[in-house]
Amino acid sequence: MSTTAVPPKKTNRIGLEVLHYKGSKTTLCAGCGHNAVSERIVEVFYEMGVQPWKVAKFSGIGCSSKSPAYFLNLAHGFNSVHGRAASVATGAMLANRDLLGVVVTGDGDTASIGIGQFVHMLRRNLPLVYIIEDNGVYGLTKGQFSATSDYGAKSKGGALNEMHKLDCCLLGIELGATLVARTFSGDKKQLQAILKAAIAHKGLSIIDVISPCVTFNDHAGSTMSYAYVKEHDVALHELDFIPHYEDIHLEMEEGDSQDVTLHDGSVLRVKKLGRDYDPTDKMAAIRVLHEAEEKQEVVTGIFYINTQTKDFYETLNMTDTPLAALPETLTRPSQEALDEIMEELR
Amino acid sequence: MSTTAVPPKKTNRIGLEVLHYKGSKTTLCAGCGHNAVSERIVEVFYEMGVQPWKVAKFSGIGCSSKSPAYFLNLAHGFNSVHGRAASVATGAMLANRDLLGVVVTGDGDTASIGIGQFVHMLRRNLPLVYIIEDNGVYGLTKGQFSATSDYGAKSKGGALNEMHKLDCCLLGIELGATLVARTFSGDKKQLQAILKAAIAHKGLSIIDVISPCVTFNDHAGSTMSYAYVKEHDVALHELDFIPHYEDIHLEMEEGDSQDVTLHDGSVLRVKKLGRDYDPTDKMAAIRVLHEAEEKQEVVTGIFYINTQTKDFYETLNMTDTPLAALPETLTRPSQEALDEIMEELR
Amino acid sequence: MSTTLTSLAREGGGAVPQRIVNDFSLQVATANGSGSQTSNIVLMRAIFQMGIPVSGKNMFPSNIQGLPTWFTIRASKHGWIGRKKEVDFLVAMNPETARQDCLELEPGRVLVYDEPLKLNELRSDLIMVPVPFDKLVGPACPEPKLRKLVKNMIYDGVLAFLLDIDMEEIHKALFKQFGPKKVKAAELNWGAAQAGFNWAQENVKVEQPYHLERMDGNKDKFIIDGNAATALGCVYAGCTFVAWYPITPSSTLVEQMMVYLRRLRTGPDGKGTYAVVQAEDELASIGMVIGASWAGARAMTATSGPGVSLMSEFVGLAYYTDIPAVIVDVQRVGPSTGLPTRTMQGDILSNAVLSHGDTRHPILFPSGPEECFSMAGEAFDLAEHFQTPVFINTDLDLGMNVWASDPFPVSDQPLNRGKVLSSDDLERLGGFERYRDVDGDGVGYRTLPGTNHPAASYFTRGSGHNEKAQYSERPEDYVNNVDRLTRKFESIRHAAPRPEVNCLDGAKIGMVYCGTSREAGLESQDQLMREYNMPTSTFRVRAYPYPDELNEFIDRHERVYIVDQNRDGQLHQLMQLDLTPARVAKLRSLRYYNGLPIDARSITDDIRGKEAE
Amino acid sequence: MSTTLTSLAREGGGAVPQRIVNDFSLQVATANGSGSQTSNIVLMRAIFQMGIPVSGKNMFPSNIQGLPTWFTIRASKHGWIGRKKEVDFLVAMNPETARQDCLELEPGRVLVYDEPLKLNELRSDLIMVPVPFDKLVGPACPEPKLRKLVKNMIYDGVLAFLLDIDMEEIHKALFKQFGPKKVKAAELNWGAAQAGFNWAQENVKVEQPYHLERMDGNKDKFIIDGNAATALGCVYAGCTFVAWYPITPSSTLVEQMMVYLRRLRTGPDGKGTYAVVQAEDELASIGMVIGASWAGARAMTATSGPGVSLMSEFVGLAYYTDIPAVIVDVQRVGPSTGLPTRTMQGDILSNAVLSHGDTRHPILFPSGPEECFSMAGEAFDLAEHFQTPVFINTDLDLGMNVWASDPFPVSDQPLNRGKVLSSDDLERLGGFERYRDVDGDGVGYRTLPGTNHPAASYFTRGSGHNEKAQYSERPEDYVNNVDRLTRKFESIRHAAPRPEVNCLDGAKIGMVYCGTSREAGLESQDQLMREYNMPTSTFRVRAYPYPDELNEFIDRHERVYIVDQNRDGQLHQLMQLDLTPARVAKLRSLRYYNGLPIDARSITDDIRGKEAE
Ligand SMILES: Cc1ncc(C[n+]2csc(CCOP(=O)(O)OP(=O)(O)O)c2C)c(N)n1
Ligand SMILES: Cc1ncc(C[n+]2csc(CCOP(=O)(O)OP(=O)(O)O)c2C)c(N)n1
Ligand code: SF4
Ligand code: SF4
Ligand SMILES: [Mg+2]
Ligand SMILES: [Mg+2]
Repeated sequence: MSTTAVPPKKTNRIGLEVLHYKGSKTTLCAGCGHNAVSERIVEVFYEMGVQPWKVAKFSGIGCSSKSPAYFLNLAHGFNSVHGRAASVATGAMLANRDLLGVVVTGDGDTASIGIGQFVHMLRRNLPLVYIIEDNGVYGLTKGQFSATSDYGAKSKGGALNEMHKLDCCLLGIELGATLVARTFSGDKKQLQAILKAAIAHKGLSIIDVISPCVTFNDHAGSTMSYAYVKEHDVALHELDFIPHYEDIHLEMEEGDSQDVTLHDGSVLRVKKLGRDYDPTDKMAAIRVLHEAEEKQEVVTGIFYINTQTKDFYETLNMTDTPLAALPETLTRPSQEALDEIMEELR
Repeated sequence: MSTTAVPPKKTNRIGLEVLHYKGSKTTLCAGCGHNAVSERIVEVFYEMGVQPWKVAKFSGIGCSSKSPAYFLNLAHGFNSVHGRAASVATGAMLANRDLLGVVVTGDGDTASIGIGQFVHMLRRNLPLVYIIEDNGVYGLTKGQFSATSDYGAKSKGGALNEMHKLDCCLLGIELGATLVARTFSGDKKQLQAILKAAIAHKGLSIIDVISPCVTFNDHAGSTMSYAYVKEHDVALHELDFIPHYEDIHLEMEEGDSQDVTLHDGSVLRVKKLGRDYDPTDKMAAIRVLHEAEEKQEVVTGIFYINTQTKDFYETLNMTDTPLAALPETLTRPSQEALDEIMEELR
Repeated sequence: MSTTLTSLAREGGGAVPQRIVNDFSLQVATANGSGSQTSNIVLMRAIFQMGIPVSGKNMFPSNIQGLPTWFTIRASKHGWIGRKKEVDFLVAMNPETARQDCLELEPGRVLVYDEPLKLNELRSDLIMVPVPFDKLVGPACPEPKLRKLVKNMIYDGVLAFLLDIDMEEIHKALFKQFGPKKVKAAELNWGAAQAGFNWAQENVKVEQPYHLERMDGNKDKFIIDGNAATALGCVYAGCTFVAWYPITPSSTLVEQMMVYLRRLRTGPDGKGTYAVVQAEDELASIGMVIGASWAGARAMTATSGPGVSLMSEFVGLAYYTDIPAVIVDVQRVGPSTGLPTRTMQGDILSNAVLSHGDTRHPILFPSGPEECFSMAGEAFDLAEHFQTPVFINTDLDLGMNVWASDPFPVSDQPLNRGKVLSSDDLERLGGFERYRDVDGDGVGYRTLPGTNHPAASYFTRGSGHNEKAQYSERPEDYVNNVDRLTRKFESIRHAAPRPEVNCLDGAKIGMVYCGTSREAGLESQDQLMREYNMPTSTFRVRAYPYPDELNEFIDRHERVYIVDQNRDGQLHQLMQLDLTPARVAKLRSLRYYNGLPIDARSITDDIRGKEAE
Repeated sequence: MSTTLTSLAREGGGAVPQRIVNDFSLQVATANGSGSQTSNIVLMRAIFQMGIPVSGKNMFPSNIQGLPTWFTIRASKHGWIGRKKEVDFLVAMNPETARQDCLELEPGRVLVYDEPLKLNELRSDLIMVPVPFDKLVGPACPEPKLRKLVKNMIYDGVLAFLLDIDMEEIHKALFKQFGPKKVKAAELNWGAAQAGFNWAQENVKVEQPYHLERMDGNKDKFIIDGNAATALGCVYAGCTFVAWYPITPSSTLVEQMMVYLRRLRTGPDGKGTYAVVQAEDELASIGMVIGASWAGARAMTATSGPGVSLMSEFVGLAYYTDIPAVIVDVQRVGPSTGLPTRTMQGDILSNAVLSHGDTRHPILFPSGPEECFSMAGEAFDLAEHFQTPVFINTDLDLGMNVWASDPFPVSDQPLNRGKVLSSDDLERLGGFERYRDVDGDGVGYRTLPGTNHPAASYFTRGSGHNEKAQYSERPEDYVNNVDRLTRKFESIRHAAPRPEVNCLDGAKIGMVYCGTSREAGLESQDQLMREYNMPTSTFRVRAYPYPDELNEFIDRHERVYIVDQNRDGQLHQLMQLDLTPARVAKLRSLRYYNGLPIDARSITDDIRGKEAE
């Protein structure tokens, strides 16, 4: 026992410190919900022992879309154009299927200008963790309503929103995402569990994080303020994530919990809270969202999970090697093959 | 009684002949479903006695989008860019709220490139008859799958569609359209009734007309061929349209029919066919579409109608006079008002 | 070793500074979202109220809170209101940039700073005024949460003392800024300003050269930002339809327009004589504008470069189909995740040729708020008369900064709604051919949907039509139609706003620029004359296609410098396309593209340098 | 009054026609979707098999069925395969256009027509061959439903007789066209062709001048359309990622590429070494391409003008962030609902400056299938080496028409994947700075996501960064970065494909063109020399930025004609931006923009005319 030794640094299962998962200093407002999301990402990737350089980060434009700079500096990041992170991420993930892709975007980015790409991304089930930092406003352009603002919400300047909200989770469920969740940037535990499940899920995960904008949408009259969300947040269930590498014997808890085994062998344990809810039942998920809207509740949890559907790599019948890593020998056919084709055309 | 008089020409209630509702000669393929839709439009506008010059026709690009040239030559028409008829129509209708707007577009136009504008149009409830001539392919570019092609459908060349279908009716119901229907270009009576209801409805009507492409999607293996649709078509109900100007005394038919009064006083009578179905119930509409997909049925009829929601003119609090018709005196404020503003800024 | 107010001794500086009156630039360095914008505007307004020509330019970051911001106020008795390259007087409030800001000052300049920053340790050749802001803010603002915001008002008081601004004017400006609804906040801030003034009066003993004296340079003027001016111009142009999507630096244009519309264009029924739609993106907003224009509304959108790029396909369609549209492009630095809060004239060339195929679009270039107002009207008239999309290219400098403006005149001309046939006209004429060039100006007659006449309707589609708007793929019809569009563009050349020309006697050289380069250009003209005895004529292009007068101007001079606020010399490049090679041979391109508003000194130095070559 | 085969007398024509061998153009006028495409290709292929240089150009409408279509086959012993302006031999099958087509023929030309059209009533100065197609088709095709399709094959037989095409060659071409899977259909058609031949042999007595004779002009050649050639080029360039959205005339490029990919790029595991995604629109397809390139795939898209317009914002981002992309623009006539089935070089200028802000993009201009193939490889190498979007501008004429092509050579050079650092490189270097111009060519080093090294990562964002790819809004960093991009563009100028130059002795004038103008240009060069004794040099630009050789070329000649297939002279306009005014002064712009492929005669006449001025 040497007395001079510095205390050993805390590391995760691949020997990295939490420091290795950090990003640059945030330039977002103090108290912005988005910062909390970045913090959770740092923690979760650290805890899961993900190799940071295997991660690729994508975003569009907005305060939320700046977030990728504030976590995982050791991962490549791409701050693209407004509303089009989905296509950029799709291309990158197809170029290198070994990457773990994380998109962080905003409600304006996704549900307004980006809704076309969002809808079509949903149909592909490409493995990707797609996080919407949802504050019901355009933060970076200073507080206009977005498409996820609730009907009847008031802007900071007092204007009334007369458009009905577009629910990204509902679209996600209807159109083909295979893990769809809503949570709150202030709910550390739930957000962590959902992020972990999404990392373990080999398919498209949509995580709509209500992430208040303290500068433009945290006033009375807002339905996306910290106060409002805290008051109206109703958890659908309690979520536990049991990672595959932790050799824990899973006892079925009778009746009031359901286990979903994820692609990497991890288990998502869904514990009943008040109501019976089976997150693998699509119609149930749709119903719960409609009811929540009627009751003006912010229901959170994993609405829907489906581990059975083909992912996009399978649909495209792509080779296992990342396209970006294929050697010339495999990507350039022979002169003979060309001669044959030309001969056919003679 | 003169014996030399030519027989009086058949005219409608505003004294016009059916000729006045015709368009140019079609350049679409013989047998194309789209031609049948144009014919129904001619008939219905004639029968309803709509003033043709009060109509404005809009489209994107595609075989379907050529259709507006083939009906109502006396109406202005606008063949715009691919996928963006929704925005053009929105602008035009806001410029002149007295117009009756008809959009005719394709599944590629609406559900692929145009899905963003479609989604956001749905949220506005601007009075507009939006017709999708849905054939599950890109006709004009020669037969690629579109986003409404069914999973498992085969192309003419034998390729398998591995993407899940995007259901425009489902989106319409979820996102705010106030009349949502599906029908078949070959079902003359149902298509007519739905078109009439849409004309009478002061809100956004989405009519998804399965309209087979004889050239590229009418083969065995297609789920949009005439044969397939005829075989799988299940009518949700029988529809009768009773126009407001026909002074018919409406007797309630007990139990198996439901009357919906439309904005202009016309009545849509929905007669039960086998199942109980209330077209004003949103969740029921969603359920029926999900079930239809599971059962691989082509359910047709008016899924949803809502005559209570504000239309976009009301939401915007626009003056009753069409903006295009406002005189200068109403659109140019005074020098005095300007002086006052400048003084405030001094 | 440092020069502070307590030491009073000025080392390294040399002679006692000469008194410089109404001719200097003052920069305040703070952090974004700290409320400094209010103090800065109050300061600028107070100087304005003293009758001194003044300008204020905000250099802010692309975030909402916490990143460095610089606000520059320039007072100029000569009326030069472009950016001054050098900073004469710095107020350093931001710990993040204070050292760098301090080091960049020229010797002998004045530095007011937050005392704990200890900038006195850095240099001894400046006139330094450390201010204990944190000590002063406590008594001035009992509520700790508000102190961060109020703190900045203290420097207004300090500066009032140092620069000889009448505190009355600060008071007036401050209450004006807060408005009648926020009197409480105004009073709190007024207390802070007074605290600053009083502290300075008691403690500042240093002499510094920069002073302000009342003059009469702002008669009839008022203060407004370019976006508000454009917004008012559109309201007064009878615009009835706006579709937009928020984007810096154009958002405030539409936001202010909505306020003015509500105020000026609400009818007795409480309903608006307009519609404003926040669309889902720029593709939708231009689509709506085109639809609305087609149906007869005066329709516009406002955006910036990324939005214009997205509008590309639609604008091409409007060009080919003869549909009016007014597009305000408040230009910023490219590309999309570029520098959205920096200024540039970077979209001139791409706007002029926007969209695939053969296209060409007119652009208006306002140089200040008056022209933002008047050109809005001209743009609508041109768009409707010539049935074509018209760009108004302003920039961030003009749009988002406040300017002292001369009064806006409401035009007494009726609106030019263009060649629109009514049902009566149709009755009289018996019909019409949509794309026939009846008048030889390349512009056909149109009808609006809803026109109650059987001959009114026509079908709008790209280029596949003949003169009667009937479907046609005939090669001759295509050529015929696009040749008409070429003629139309020539007609626009003669109808677009005329240039501002200022030819000096004996000038061998000239300078051509557009938009916000005006202020720097005129000041540089003055510098070249005064400092180097180089008479230089100036020519401000106010529209593209360029006027014929440009040819005469070039012919009159030996060399002509084209001043561009972009890397590629876009204004110049469009001239290369337009002018004879002989004239092009006389042009020299000068380009400024670091994202800051252009300044006169840089132009002067560059012209001097090139002329000496 | 009419000249038919029965009358035999040729009135109004004059002398017995001279025999014209292997030098005429033949046009077949039918309706779209009538199956005539097969007959036309078979005809062309049979001529090709006879060793006669031949080209086929399809002028088709923008619909699927029923509108008029014209297919022109030109046989030229001199190897001129551009469009010939005059039609020598017309086959009129389409009642809708027959009268007009007939009236447009020059006197003395040959007209084969469907007998019921009674074209003999129209003119008497043509050599007319009425054919009773409907009578012939019955026996040839018992199945009434198929008759419409088979009817067209009859004219192949008639023409074989008239033109002296060996029926063996028709047989061979026909079975090739139908392929081994459709032998039945081929046999049916073969019957029809024979019926036509036999009928003609028995009934046609008229003499006509146009004849074909075997020669040896197609050694090693094969027939392919430009889109297939580009597709093969991309497959052989090791392209691994394609995202696209269908649009005429580019769809067949990707569709054929998918076929070739499946054939040539399926691994032993049955899985593809590529991904092709049909995206929801062009914004998505370019976004995917940029994402894939960024992550290290060789990625491309193919589209036409409207698609490029939609890609505008994204392409600007890729320019500023140094991301490769290959974009094939198969150009067509603008705008979006324009003439999608007509050809044009209409996107040159807008592609070169695509996107807001200061941008500039390289463009390659293939002139035939060989170059479609080879330039695909060059485009990927340029894009990856210079980390920038590269356009390949072909056009409808090249992309959708079939051409006789020389063999494609597979490059023996390794792919140029550009400056990509591996984890080993990083280990050795200890790190890297993404945007540092280490080599002075304006191109930095990059890493790919997934590179297993702690120093590998960097953050990609527009222009708000310094050399280390760290966030920066500093004016100097912006300027530094965009100046590097300017340098990069200059580097590309020297690395891009070199021009094809053909200087004639004593030539005082020159001609410059690009892409598909080549064939007309060379033929015109020949015409000017032979017919007018005007030696004219030619210079084919193969890439933008233009090569330095262009300067020399201009210097060598007194006047240089720039030949453009667009209204505004876009190739010329880019020269105006690039070249010295003295050189620009020597340029004369010639523009052809009626949507048809350019022809030599028009150029010759125009140059003659201008030279005579
Ligand atoms: C094409 C284009 N249009 C508009 C913008 C301006 N813009 C930047 S961010 C933004 C909205 C961001 O809202 P959201 O995605 O909700 O992010 P938040 O800032 O609220 O986190 C807009 C409109 C842009 N950058 N590009
Ligand atoms: C921007 C753009 N991209 C692509 C096209 C090509 N294009 C024309 S029509 C069409 C698809 C039409 O399909 P759909 O809307 O289903 O109409 P249909 O022909 O089947 O009736 C496409 C892809 C285009 N015109 N513009
Ligand atoms: S403006 Fe709103 S969204 Fe943006 S950083 Fe600040 S709090 Fe967050
Ligand atoms: S191709 Fe298909 S969609 Fe187009 S006109 Fe023909 S049948 Fe109709
Ligand atoms: Mg937001
Ligand atoms: Mg379709």
